[in-house]
Amino acid sequence: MSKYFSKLTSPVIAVILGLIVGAIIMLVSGYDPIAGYGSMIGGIVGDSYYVGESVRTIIPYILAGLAVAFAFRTGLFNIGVEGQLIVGWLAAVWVGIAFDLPRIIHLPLAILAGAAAGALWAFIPGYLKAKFRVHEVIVSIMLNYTALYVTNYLIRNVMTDKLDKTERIADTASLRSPFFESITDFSRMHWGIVVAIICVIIMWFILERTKTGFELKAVGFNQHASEYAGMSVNKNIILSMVISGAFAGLAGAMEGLGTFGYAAVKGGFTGMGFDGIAVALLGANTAIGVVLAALLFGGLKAGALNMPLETGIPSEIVDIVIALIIFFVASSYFIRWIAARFKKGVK
Amino acid sequence: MEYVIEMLNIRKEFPGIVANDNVTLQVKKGEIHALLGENGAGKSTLMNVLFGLYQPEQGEIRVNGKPVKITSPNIANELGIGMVHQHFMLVDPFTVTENIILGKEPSKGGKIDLKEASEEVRKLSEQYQLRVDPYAKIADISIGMQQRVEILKTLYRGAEILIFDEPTAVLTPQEIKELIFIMKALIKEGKSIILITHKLKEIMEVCDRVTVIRKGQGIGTVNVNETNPNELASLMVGREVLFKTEKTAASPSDVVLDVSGLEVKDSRGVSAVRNLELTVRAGEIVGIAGVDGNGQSELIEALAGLRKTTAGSIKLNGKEIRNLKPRKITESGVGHIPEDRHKHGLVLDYSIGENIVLQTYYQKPYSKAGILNSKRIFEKARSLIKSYDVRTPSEYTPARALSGGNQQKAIIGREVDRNPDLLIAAQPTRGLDVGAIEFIHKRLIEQRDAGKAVLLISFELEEIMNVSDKIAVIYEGEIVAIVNPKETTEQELGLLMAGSKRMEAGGKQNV
Amino acid sequence: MDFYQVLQIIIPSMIALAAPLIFTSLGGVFSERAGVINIGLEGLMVIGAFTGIVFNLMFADVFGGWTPWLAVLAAMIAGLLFSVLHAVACITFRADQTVSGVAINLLAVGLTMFLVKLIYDKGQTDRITETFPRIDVPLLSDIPFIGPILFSNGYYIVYIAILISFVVWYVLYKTPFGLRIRAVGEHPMAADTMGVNVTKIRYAAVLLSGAFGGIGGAIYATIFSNEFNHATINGQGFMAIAAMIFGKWHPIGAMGAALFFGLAQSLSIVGSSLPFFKDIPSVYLLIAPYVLTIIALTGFIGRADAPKASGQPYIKGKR
Amino acid sequence: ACGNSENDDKESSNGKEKKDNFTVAMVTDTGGVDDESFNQSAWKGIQEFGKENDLEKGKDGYNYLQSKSDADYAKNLNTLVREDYKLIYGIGFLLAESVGEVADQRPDSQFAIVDTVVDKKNVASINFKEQQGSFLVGVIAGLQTKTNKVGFIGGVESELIKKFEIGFKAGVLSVNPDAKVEVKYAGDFNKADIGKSTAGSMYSSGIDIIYHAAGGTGKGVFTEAVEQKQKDPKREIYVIGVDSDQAKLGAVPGTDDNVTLTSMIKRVDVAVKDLSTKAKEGNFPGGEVIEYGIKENGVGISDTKDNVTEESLKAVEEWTEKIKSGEFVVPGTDKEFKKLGL
Ligand SMILES: Nc1ncnc2c1ncn2[C@@H]1O[C@H](COP(=O)(O)OP(=O)(O)OP(=O)(O)O)[C@@H](O)[C@H]1O
Ligand SMILES: Nc1ncnc2c1ncn2[C@@H]1O[C@H](COP(=O)(O)OP(=O)(O)OP(=O)(O)O)[C@@H](O)[C@H]1O
Ligand SMILES: [Mg+2]
Ligand SMILES: [Mg+2]
Repeated sequence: MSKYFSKLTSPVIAVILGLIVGAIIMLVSGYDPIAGYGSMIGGIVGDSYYVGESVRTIIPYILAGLAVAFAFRTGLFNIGVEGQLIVGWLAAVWVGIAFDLPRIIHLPLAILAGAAAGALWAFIPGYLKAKFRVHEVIVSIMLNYTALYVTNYLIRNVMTDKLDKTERIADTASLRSPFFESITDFSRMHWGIVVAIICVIIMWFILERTKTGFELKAVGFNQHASEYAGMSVNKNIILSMVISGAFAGLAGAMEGLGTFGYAAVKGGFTGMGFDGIAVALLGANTAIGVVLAALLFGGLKAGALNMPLETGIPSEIVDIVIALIIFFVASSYFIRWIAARFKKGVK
Repeated sequence: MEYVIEMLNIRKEFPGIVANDNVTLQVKKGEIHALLGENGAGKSTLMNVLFGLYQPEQGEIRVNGKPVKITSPNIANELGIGMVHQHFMLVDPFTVTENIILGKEPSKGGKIDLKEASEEVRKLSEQYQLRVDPYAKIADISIGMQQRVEILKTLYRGAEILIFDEPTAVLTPQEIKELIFIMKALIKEGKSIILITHKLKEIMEVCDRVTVIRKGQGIGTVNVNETNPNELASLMVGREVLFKTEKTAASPSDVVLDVSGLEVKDSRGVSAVRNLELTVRAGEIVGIAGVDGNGQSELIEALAGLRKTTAGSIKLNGKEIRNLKPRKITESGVGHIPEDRHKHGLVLDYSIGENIVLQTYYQKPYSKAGILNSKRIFEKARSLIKSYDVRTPSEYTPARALSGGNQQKAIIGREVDRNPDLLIAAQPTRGLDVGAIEFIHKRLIEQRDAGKAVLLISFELEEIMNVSDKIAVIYEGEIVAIVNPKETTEQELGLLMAGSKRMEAGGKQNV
Repeated sequence: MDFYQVLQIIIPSMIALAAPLIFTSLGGVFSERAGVINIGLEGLMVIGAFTGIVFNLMFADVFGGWTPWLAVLAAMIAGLLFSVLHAVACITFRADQTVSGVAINLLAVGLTMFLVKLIYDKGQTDRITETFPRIDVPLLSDIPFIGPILFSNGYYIVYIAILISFVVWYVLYKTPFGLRIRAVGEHPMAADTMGVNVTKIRYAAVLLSGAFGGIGGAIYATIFSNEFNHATINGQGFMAIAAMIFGKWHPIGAMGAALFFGLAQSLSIVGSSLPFFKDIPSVYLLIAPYVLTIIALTGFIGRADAPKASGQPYIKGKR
Repeated sequence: ACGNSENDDKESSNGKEKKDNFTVAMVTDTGGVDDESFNQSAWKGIQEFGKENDLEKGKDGYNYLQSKSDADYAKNLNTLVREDYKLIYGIGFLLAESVGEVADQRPDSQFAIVDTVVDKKNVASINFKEQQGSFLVGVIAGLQTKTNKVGFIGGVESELIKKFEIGFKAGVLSVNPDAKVEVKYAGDFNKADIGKSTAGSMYSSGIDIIYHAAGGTGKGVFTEAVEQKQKDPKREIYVIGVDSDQAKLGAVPGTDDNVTLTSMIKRVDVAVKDLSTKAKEGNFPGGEVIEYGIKENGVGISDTKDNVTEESLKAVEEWTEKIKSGEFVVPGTDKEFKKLGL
């Protein structure tokens, strides 16, 4: 009990501090922080529509966060989640359009295609790191751009005839749910939330309960000792990237099959991959932590849209608050230090 | 009497532990003063306090009779205190000179004056006969030379009091001899030395006085010429220690390991093991004696499958295992206590329990259908921790938090418990205190008596002589001689290891 | 178009595209050489771009032609100040350096866009009018053959970028300060025992990286976008990190890598009008810089090791 | 700025008993209402409509919501529906999908989309004949090029931008069959650096007039031209702006020069105001596609034409008449262009 409590204290304090500093910024800029936060909360849980939209926002954050966290846990920095997400999106949509199958086959196939594409895209930096010791960070940064341009090209020249977006996926491949729509007043909340939760469990299970996870983490901590213990360092590096990439690809598939139902030419990155880094780190790279962080992150982002309309406060204030929270979590040493001071003072 | 250093009633706490409790250390000018204690007794901590890395909670430090506050290594340097750390404090990609001048760089117009620096380094190294190449990169030079660089660093800063924290643990016998010579030269120049070592022989040889600490507490100071190793050992451990490991005669039977014509290249592609011939039988301990850098590391790595070999054969129980994957080799019955426990032996961020199954986690009962059974894993860990006397708060403690000796015990437990036909023990007691060494030697002999083949690699002649049933001397990647420990002397071995005398029959004969 | 003409088009644009990357990656070199990972370079560029543009808009009337230079100076100071956050978090409060860098990136975009909306009441600033003038470098541009390619139609600041990378090299490899920076990044405890103040050196290095990142951002905004909005700095900071790694954490290497990126990008832009490239689908040219980088890393640049202590907070006495 | 918004807030939240105004609102794409392009223009139209009908910004009058990413379109549209706006615009073809979807969900609300077609009963589609305006600036370029080489820089190749390209090409070649038109797509609407370098290479290769239809990327084209002009004031190079009068981007600091030749104007504001008025009067053209061309005053060239010669202006007038009368049909696709046989 107390163990969990202390694990939670510094993130909670960080969130509170972040919100306080955000309020100060609003005050200084001449806005009313109470109205601001009020409208933000309204935008998160104000009514069933907003709840549904908030849940929808959280889905890709969970998956992108898992992707980054999984790699981190095994000693790799997958900064390429963005690119993997983009190719996963496209692949899932492609399967969603190209086939005519019963739902029970079509939907899983489309989801798997997204995961496979993401995995394949992450395989490249994994393989190059394993074989040539090339830094995975640069390769995946480069592959982000490559993914962006290649998918744009494919959408425009292969999947369509110079159009900016693909046709809609077949209903049999859609994650959309009339049920969710009906209970949330036409929000776009979709079954992806179930996929995300399954992935959370998968990540936890792989890392904490399987021999594969044991190897992956060991290789991440100490390659020499892992090799000595008979593990294949190269295989595990690649496997780790592939699993991470599959999560990222799923994040894209959720967007393609759930939120949008199509893939469109992108003018730039979706940003979800980079936000995934923040989610993972905020969640201390654990499965459950990622869920909590995604809830916070996605909730704030969803709520932010409501602020300009209701109060005229630029929605960027929420980005500032999120950044500050991450700062404070990172500097938890600082929080502990303050807390220790405080305790001493009380005594 | 005039003391250059006085540490009076020092107390240093770490969260949950008192590392130094009321310890007093007084060093006279011009003496070599030994600091003795078990692993984790608090020696390094005390010295780090003296060097300004830690602040004591209590106690007083005086330098040349004057009370001082040493709040940083800088101040220690200014007071003429220099320290050669247990783990070298050298910047690998830097040259020798750069390492020495760091923090006190001679410069001209904002630019480091490398010429003057090198000149000064050369002068110092001549004065104290510390052979170094000022332009060599640290990564490229031997441990012995690295240590000389460490010493030069302190001298460059004008140190009058030098602290050596376990300087000999990493050195070959030759290098130890050199170091002792250097220390004596330093004393002649008027310096004072504090020496931490677990090797009582060294204390008897070079030191004037010894201060003993046990579990963080000062036990007292004795004059070396009024004591003997046995007394020192029991002062330190608090009980009698047997030095000569007791063992019965060996009864070797079938050949377990048969190496012939083995060729291995080192990381730079230079031939490190050449046409090596070696056999180890069940029920015997074969010790490999040799000066560091004669192909021992490459040989072990080749045997364990961590390094590819280019020619020859390695047979285990008659089956070829050359160039197999490490796991295949382990599974065919090889246990391996690696040379570098931090690099190869342990995943320091894993719990001690997880480390105990590092070789077997994928087998039943620890995992089934790819799923780990943590209950069985930690059960196993508990039982090994108990039977190998690994001192750890719990099986869930990260391996990183254990002392070197206890880490080593865990590794040995892990390897022996798998019941391998061949146990390779590389430097198994490096840096350990006499109690731990005794324990490990006993385990090795137990294995032998259980009919296993044991291959022991060590730079410590004493260990080789004591434990082995047969000694193979390695020189420049070849086994140049095989001798019976009962029929040889350290002198003869030393000559063999230096390559000056080869046995007529070469390395091929079997005793 | 003959080849010479092609060079005349490609090379100046390559150098111009490289300049912001050069500055920023040099900042990265400082920080990481001292053992502090700086993923936040992107954010520092954002701060630099914002400050450069806002300063330019505010003071163009006062300083006239000097405005862009002073704007870069202001951006340098802003980047330096902003990087204090990263320094305090990573060095004093032992934050995870990657996390802190990610926070820097988010914060920079959030804060600057918040301010833009506050100041200009819209999603981007006005456009600046005082930009860096195009110049032919006196004397050098008259050199036959290479003059028109290398020294014509460029910007002074771009040549300064290249010169600065040599200065940084000198500082890192020839001065006591540089020696200490590198020592702190490799083995902080060794440096500490030698009387080097690890904290001070790391602060200095991180602040320098902020200053350089700020300059990089300001140059980019002043030369290319002429205004500031949420997309002005869009991945250049990450490219600078790539250049730094590609250049093996070496100032000259980083500069070379930045020039390479510039060349590849310039080729992808100009390429489609060159005879040889004309028939290649544009997507190949677009991805060329990135794919070439990967191939180069795999093929001949090979492994490079990061400074050993980078990523780890230094805690006295901990091993 | 901040004080104002606070007031807005009070007014809008106090006015709970919603008056029976005809309220309109729009959802921008990620560009925002100050993108110096169609979002801005649309917002201008809505503001003008508001002024004419005594509406105020806020829940009882007119408003806009900015999207931060593609995912926000549907949510923003939905939010506006929930706030009971009578007419809701989706600005830009990027919103087509979302407008269609929300229109299905909310059959009682009225929507409009700009720049594309959404075939739904309660959606009116506003389209422009950009090729016509582009043709006119093409005529000017064709007549005024000294090198007989002109350039076109598009943002991302698509049906829409193709209309600009084809119209421009047709215009140039109609008056100057010897001229060469070099076409390049930046692959992005938001990369000023690519625009700048592309323009740089075009000017170096002898092109002297560039028409851009590339949004933010196009701003880089202006930057390059201005810098070249600054360095060498004698150089005759020009840019043709797009969507709105972009002359202020082309001013060369410290001189009276301007590198803007003219701009192709697309009157999104006119169209938006027009449609809002129709809807208010109860004539909402749901399910219809309304095309705005030269005739409808929906496209044309900018008022700033200091750099345009008399001769060109006359030619423009002539062609305008021909197009208005239907005597000449400007091509908008590759196919139509080929048919023209230029
Ligand atoms: N940084 C630290 N943090 C917490 N505890 C520490 C730290 N350093 C040492 N200790 C504790 O202090 C005790 C003394 O450690 P110290 O390193 O001084 O032992 P030592 O005598 O040098 O051992 P060895 O012979 O193995 O080198 C240890 O038992 C350990 O628990
Ligand atoms: N950072 C630390 N945190 C906690 N305990 C520490 C730390 N560093 C050292 N210790 C403790 O210090 C004690 C002695 O450490 P030390 O590393 O000197 O052991 P050792 O036996 O000399 O190992 P080595 O093989 O490295 O020489 C150990 O008991 C260990 O628990
Ligand atoms: Mg010690
Ligand atoms: Mg030790």
